[in-house]
Amino acid sequence: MIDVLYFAWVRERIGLPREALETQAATVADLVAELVAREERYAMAFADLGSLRVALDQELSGFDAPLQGVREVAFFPPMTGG
Amino acid sequence: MIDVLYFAWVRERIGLPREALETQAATVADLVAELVAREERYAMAFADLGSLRVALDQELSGFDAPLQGVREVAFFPPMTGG
Amino acid sequence: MRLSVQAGAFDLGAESNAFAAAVPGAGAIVTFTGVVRGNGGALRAMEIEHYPGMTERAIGAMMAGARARWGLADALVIHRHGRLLPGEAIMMVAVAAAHRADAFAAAEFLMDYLKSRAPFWKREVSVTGAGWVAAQDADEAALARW
Amino acid sequence: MRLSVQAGAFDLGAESNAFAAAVPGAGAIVTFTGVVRGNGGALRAMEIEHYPGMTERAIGAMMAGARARWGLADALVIHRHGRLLPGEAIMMVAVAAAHRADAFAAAEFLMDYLKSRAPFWKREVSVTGAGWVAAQDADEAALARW
Repeated sequence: MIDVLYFAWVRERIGLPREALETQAATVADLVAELVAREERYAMAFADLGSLRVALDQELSGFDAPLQGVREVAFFPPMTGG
Repeated sequence: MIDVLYFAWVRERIGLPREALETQAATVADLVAELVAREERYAMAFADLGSLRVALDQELSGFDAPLQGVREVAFFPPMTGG
Repeated sequence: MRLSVQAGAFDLGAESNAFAAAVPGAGAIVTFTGVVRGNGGALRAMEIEHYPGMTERAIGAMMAGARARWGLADALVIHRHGRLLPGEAIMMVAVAAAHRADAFAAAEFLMDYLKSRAPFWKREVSVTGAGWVAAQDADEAALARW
Repeated sequence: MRLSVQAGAFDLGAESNAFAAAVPGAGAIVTFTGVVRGNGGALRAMEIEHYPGMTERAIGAMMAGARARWGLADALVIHRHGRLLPGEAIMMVAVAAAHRADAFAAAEFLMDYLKSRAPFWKREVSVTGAGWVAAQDADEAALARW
């Protein structure tokens, strides 16, 4: 099981802030492909990966990163702090 | 009559913070030459013009500036504010 | 070093005084405060979402980096989340160093990183609607100087 | 804009809060505070001499220049003179602008000019004697960037 978190407009498009998933995905990109295949709302959220960021266990990462050993994946738009 | 002011170690070397002078000096440099000729303590204070700054009527100026119309001349070392 | 990610307001003056009192040997203290701009009455509120856990981790790493790089005597970051009104302070940074150049550089570094690498997302609620604030290319580009 | 050249102490926190309250529409507020460093107990006091009249004129010109150049919403300079003890605040600058880059630039500009173009002279009284603080080449060089 892996926890998947969504923030900002990614959360709004998918319609929930987090979910626990069973997945065999080897990489972040594989996980995104699984989600996109599930439902239209995921396809909408992940339509443009260039406008998304991903964090693995709370560290910024890339879409080609492996998921082995990862417990928490988060998807969100570029940050606007400060 | 012109008011001449001294600050920091210039004031200490000359031994007074200000004095009113009668002078025919045409430029700041001429005034410095008059002062240096007066007494040793002035010669000590003005020994190195490169380490001095001059303000005319409270505006930073140069040693070649004319004194015509000036009411207040101030001599001091480089400033250390902030 | 102290980091607080909080929903409630903070007192810039009280925080500044407490910060300064704790570093009497530092010669230079710089603070930055970010305030919600009202845009001439058009903005009703700013809503700030964040990623609890990652926020503290990311900002803590930035602060440790700044402290080591500029030899800071101390650093403070306070960042709010939730719904804020125009004129309210969103966040503040304070840094203390021996000399002013280091204090200014460290404060600007922290601000640049907070803007683009701390997991906050701002949503503006205006008289005409609401929308997520888009990240600025200039903010991303500002990181290159560090 | 407010300028105060004064012998007495000031309250960084109270000044920061009053400054921020007066510019609710500005998004970015930067403050700088300079503090007397004790140099590990070696310094007993810092004595600051100034040129009344020229001080206000010179700093006023700097503030007007900064306001015009960076579109500041407001600016504040407080600078003390007389005898100060280690840990006491010597001076502070506060600036408010719409965006952080302008606020940081204006604050650094004011500090660079205050260091080298405002008629103050510092004298350090230490356990081994007293002497005038020499101007630093680096401070003069810092003006070139503006």
